[in-house]
Amino acid sequence: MAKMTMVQALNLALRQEMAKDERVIVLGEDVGLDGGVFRVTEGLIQEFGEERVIDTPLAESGIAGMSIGMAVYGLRPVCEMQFSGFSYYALHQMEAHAARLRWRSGGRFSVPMVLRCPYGGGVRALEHHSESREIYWAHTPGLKMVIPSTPRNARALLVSAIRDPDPVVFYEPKASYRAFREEVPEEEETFPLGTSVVAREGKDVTIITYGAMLRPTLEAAEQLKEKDGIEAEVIDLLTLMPLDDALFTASARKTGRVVVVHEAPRTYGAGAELVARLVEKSFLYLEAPVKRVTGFDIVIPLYQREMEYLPGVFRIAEAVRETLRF
Amino acid sequence: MAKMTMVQALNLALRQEMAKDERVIVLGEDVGLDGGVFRVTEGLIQEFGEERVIDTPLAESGIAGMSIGMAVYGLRPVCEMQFSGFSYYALHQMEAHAARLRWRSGGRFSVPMVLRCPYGGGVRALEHHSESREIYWAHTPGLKMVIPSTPRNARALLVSAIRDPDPVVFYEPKASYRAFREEVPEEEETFPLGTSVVAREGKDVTIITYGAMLRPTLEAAEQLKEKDGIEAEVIDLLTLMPLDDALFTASARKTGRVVVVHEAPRTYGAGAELVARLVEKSFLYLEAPVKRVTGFDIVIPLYQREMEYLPGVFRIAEAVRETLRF
Amino acid sequence: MPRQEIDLPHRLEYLSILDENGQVDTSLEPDIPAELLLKLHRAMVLGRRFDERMLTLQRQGRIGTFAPIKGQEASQIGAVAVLSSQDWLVPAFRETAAEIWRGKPMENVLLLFSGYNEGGQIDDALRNLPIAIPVGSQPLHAVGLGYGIKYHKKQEVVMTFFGDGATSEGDVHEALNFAGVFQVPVIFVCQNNHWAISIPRGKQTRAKTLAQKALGYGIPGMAVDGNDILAMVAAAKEAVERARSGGGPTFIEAITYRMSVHTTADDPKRYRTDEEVQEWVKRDPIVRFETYLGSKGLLTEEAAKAVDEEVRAEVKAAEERWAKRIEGPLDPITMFDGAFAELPPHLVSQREELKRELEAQKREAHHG
Amino acid sequence: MPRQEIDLPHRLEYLSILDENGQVDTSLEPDIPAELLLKLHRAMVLGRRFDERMLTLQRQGRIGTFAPIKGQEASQIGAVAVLSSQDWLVPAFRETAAEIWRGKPMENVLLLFSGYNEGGQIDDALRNLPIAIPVGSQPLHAVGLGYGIKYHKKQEVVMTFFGDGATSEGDVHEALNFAGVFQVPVIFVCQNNHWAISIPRGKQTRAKTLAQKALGYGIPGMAVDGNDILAMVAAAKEAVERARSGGGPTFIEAITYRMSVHTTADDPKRYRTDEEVQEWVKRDPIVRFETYLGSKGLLTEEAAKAVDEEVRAEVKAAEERWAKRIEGPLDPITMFDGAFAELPPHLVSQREELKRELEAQKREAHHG
Ligand SMILES: Cc1ncc(C[n+]2csc(CCOP(=O)(O)OP(=O)(O)O)c2C)c(N)n1
Ligand SMILES: Cc1ncc(C[n+]2csc(CCOP(=O)(O)OP(=O)(O)O)c2C)c(N)n1
Ligand SMILES: [Mg+2]
Ligand SMILES: [Mg+2]
Repeated sequence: MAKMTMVQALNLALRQEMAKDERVIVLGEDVGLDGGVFRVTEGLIQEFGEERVIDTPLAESGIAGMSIGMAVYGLRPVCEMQFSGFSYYALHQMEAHAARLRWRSGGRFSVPMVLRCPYGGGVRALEHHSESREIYWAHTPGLKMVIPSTPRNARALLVSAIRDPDPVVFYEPKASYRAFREEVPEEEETFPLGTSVVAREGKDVTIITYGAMLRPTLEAAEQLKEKDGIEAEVIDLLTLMPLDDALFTASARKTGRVVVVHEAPRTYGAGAELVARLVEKSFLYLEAPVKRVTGFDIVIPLYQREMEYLPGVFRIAEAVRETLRF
Repeated sequence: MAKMTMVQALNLALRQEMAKDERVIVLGEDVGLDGGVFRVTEGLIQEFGEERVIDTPLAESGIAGMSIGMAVYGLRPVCEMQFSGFSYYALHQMEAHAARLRWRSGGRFSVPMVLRCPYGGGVRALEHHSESREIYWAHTPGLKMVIPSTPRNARALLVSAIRDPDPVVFYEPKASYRAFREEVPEEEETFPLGTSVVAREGKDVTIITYGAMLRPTLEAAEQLKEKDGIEAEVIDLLTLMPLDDALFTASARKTGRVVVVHEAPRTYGAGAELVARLVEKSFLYLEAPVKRVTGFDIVIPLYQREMEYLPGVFRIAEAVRETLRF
Repeated sequence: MPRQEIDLPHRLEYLSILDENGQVDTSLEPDIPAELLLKLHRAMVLGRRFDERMLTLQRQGRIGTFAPIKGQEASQIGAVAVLSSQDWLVPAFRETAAEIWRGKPMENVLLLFSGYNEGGQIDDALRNLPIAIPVGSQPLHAVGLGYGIKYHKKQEVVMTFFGDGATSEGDVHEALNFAGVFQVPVIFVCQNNHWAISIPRGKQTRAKTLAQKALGYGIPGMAVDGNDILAMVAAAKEAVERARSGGGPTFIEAITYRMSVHTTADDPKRYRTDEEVQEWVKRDPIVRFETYLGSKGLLTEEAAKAVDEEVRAEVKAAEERWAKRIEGPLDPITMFDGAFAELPPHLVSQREELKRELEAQKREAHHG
Repeated sequence: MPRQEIDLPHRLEYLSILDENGQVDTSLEPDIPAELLLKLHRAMVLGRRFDERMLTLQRQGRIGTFAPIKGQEASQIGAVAVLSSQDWLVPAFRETAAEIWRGKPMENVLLLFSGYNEGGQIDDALRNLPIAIPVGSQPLHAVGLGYGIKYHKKQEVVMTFFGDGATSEGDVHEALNFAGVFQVPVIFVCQNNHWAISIPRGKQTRAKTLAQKALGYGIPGMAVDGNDILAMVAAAKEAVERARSGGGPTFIEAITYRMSVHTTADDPKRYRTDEEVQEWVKRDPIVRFETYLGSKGLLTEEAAKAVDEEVRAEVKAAEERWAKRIEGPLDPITMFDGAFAELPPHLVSQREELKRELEAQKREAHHG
């Protein structure tokens, strides 16, 4: 086991899957010699050649549309959108075709592709490089939507996404790309899509989150323990579609109080669905309104102010305290 | 006052606004001689000429992108996406530019455009002609999102959308295009964006809906009254962004029980946000879980089965009864 | 190096072999066996008759909206005729004749346009993608298939269709550019039928021809009389041979005409003159091909009549199979089929919801 | 009508006037007043110096990622030099020199790239759109502006910039096609700097030139030595005159080179050779222009030095203004500014939330 960053762990997943299955092909802008602007595909072109690591022209819809055709042919394309902020150029391809070809053809064709997108704020980037718009994908019938949070689960989830028989949109929290390391086993690991995990156990309140927000959430939980003696249970969703509502509703039944945390804009964000599921499945257990700690319903500002836009430890901890005070 | 279909009412709105303000320009695929495939723009080219009623090449991103430039120049483009199912081709233009130019330029430029899209099922159409994906737009910071439900409010809302200083996505429920008529005054009417209305008063339960679902909802309310003596209050949202949560939370406080109805897929749909707002603002008043009566999380089937996909009177009424039984 | 003219690498040609009077340019006449010529003829007639029948069924309210192919039989059949069954077809939505040639059962066409998802089902043996309604979105899939072929070093080729209107879409541009860069074995057949609903070809782009768009991608382009099946076969054959031998993609502009409505929801009287349509009636691809076959002694008037009757019988039989398929009660629950390889829990429970609702509705209908 | 060659309506030309040794083709030499020549020179030097300074500031961590322009000074300044202040500039993100020529204060550039939204603010007097980072998305806005100009029968023109990589995006295709159809007064300047991050021009498209893409839209295209400011001025002038007199759009491929990194986050050593860069160092647009100015007796070595010093002082002054602007404390609440003309209730309350949070945080920091 080696300590790895998420970038390295994702690279490991790609490398091993490519070695194991020659149908796996990586494509996108600058994924070849450059190794991807975040270096997730580093070294792959040297190991697997230009036919399997394809530097494409600059066209996101083209990349997604071509991947769809490749997948129909039996390949397993893993394509990279350089930033999620440019992935919407490909939404119509994914919505109209990747998500539907199995259904449309009566099962004759399928689209086992992965659309990888670095997403989210907190890395002092330019405009369009910090959005969190996972809902565009998670709300689209026929797509799966995965968001890992640590190097180890990122690696395992990417392997499972590649092997999944259906299209998976894979959002990578770039704020967590190199922020910390984790032991990642060299031997193969997978992780079932559609399964959430308890990232920290607790009994007083449940905090549900995913992606880059896991870290400030865990930090807030730690502070709450130390300063207030509050024991927060933290649920890491990992997959937004299909959503594992069994785990978080069980936790909510135990604690009776829930806070949801995401960096995407609040209105019509993922948090709303979590609240709706809680109300549907654990209504009588809820002792306080569910608080949503989220990005605001505005474009994320340029980097001097992005930390005030993004939910941070302070905002999360305060929301938990308020929820407990209710 | 004449009794009009929604198509005629929308046509009236365009005609009057164009006559009044020469900055208003209509553009899109087949909006000229053909009058639009639904005839919403019928007669406009004869009245206002080719310069103001522009038949564009077949390119949705092009139409939206060109409209953005026109709006920056000071025009008031009202562009038509032939079906909402093809509007996602233009999402990146709307997201990246229409929604941001005011903010990005420090107020120097603005994008007063309207993106009109016929949306929704129930008209026995081909694939891609029946979707409800209003969330793509409503979740996008910087856009307003309006969905009228009757000829009269459609006309008034379209006028207000055209005059709005910011970009408005205007979803037209095509199932209601010609399904019924309503008195629409010849003289100018506007309706403030961001304001919902009570479509039917009641005291036992609140049903929140919008667009084409208003009609089956009102019918269900009528049935509930007749068969069960249940008095349902029906709220018609009219605008999804910004969302008028004051009206429906007040109603919920009164009735204590809420059902939300929309035809879009359930998960991460508009209903989730309504539940979240209710929990945030009226938690202690809720006597039962909020039920969501929605389309399923799958692609809407071809027309033989679409009525079973779409929420109908039966499904809505049953959900209300269950909510009252809780 | 002052104002220097730039040499363009590809010539642009226009190909026509059989003119509108059925006269052939013998210097270009392709060497097609008589049997195949008759098969082409039959497929064109079948396409025409099936189209007419669908129009009737639509007017009777028995099927929904569809896009008639009348007038475009040669541009479709001529193109796909040169494909083998191992090759791939990536259609838009107005290639019914081509799809039938490639093995699609007519009853499936009827099923689809009468609103049954079952009509989209593709037989395992066929290498046809389902129709793609979002204009211009499918050529990219052809590029991806072509990449798969190249990657696996197969001899297959891909043929994709789209219209004159589609050339305006960004996706078609991206597909042509990718195809040029990756040199995939893809034949792009643009059926320029002069109209995109109400937008005439001249308002779609200022380019003199659509074929010249190929120059922007460094790939060979060609304009062909799309109502001339001999020219279509010749052009497609050249393109397929090039693709199969590693020579990469080709763009073919098939110049034809949409003689009927855009779809059955359309009223072309609003935007085009009857005179224009009449001009094209004179260029009917079937009429001129029958003249040619007659002049070659391959088709007598009676033989033509016989073909027509056979074909009508075939259409009728398909219609009967379709009618049988939709006889029983609908099972709405199947709407969940194919959403994913395996239905996730939330869809299992939504399916249950629907099941319960349908049963409750049945009970209610029964009782009250 | 057998295999007939199709006549293409536009010739494609390559224009070069001042070669890399500073030798001029006098037959093509544009008649530019000495004063303007010196102004152009000064703007190019300012562009270069400001770029260098930004690189230093970035390496010091004082500003964030940006896209250097080094090597592209002539293709930018030469193009915008022919615009009037009533004309419009629609930039991509690598036209800093052009923006400054068009009146953008350098301190705003620094503000933007140091992460302050304030840097995006455009002065009321300027007809420059803000930079557009999504590649290829902005030419469509130029088309819309052009339509507005035509509609209001103004004499203005629009010039939009994008890169070689951008030509692959569907949006650029749609923009060029719309421009052709609507004959709007738009000049499309494609700065072909040979790289789109790590993707060389040859992998971006198989077309021999980018200029030939214009043929697909029926609009005039031209390839120009983008490191030759005289050729750029001449080509842009021709295009602007055509546009202004109702002749519609032009596509100019400015062949230049990105001498520096893609952005400061990029490491070009991974994908290109130093030899290639050195080849282009020889073609430096400033060096050759200085040779030309020298040979015309317009610029002595001392004068060049003086320009350099003046320009450095200007950059320094801008930097000081910028430093002053960011001296005070940040007001994060301004992030809500400009979201809409009028802030809707939910944003008013979210702004309140943030206000309360910031105050609480301040209190906490104060107390413990
Ligand atoms: C992306 C998209 N936009 C709009 C439509 C609606 N529509 C269907 S067919 C059509 C015209 C297509 O014209 P063309 O490409 O020439 O094909 P043709 O119909 O002539 O075969 C339009 C606008 C669509 N299906 N997809
Ligand atoms: C739609 C989109 N995709 C990807 C990117 C990331 N990106 C920024 S610049 C660039 C390369 C642009 O190349 P080119 O158009 O040649 O312009 P240059 O950078 O050379 O000036 C890429 C891929 C982006 N900004 N927008
Ligand atoms: Mg057409
Ligand atoms: Mg470039």
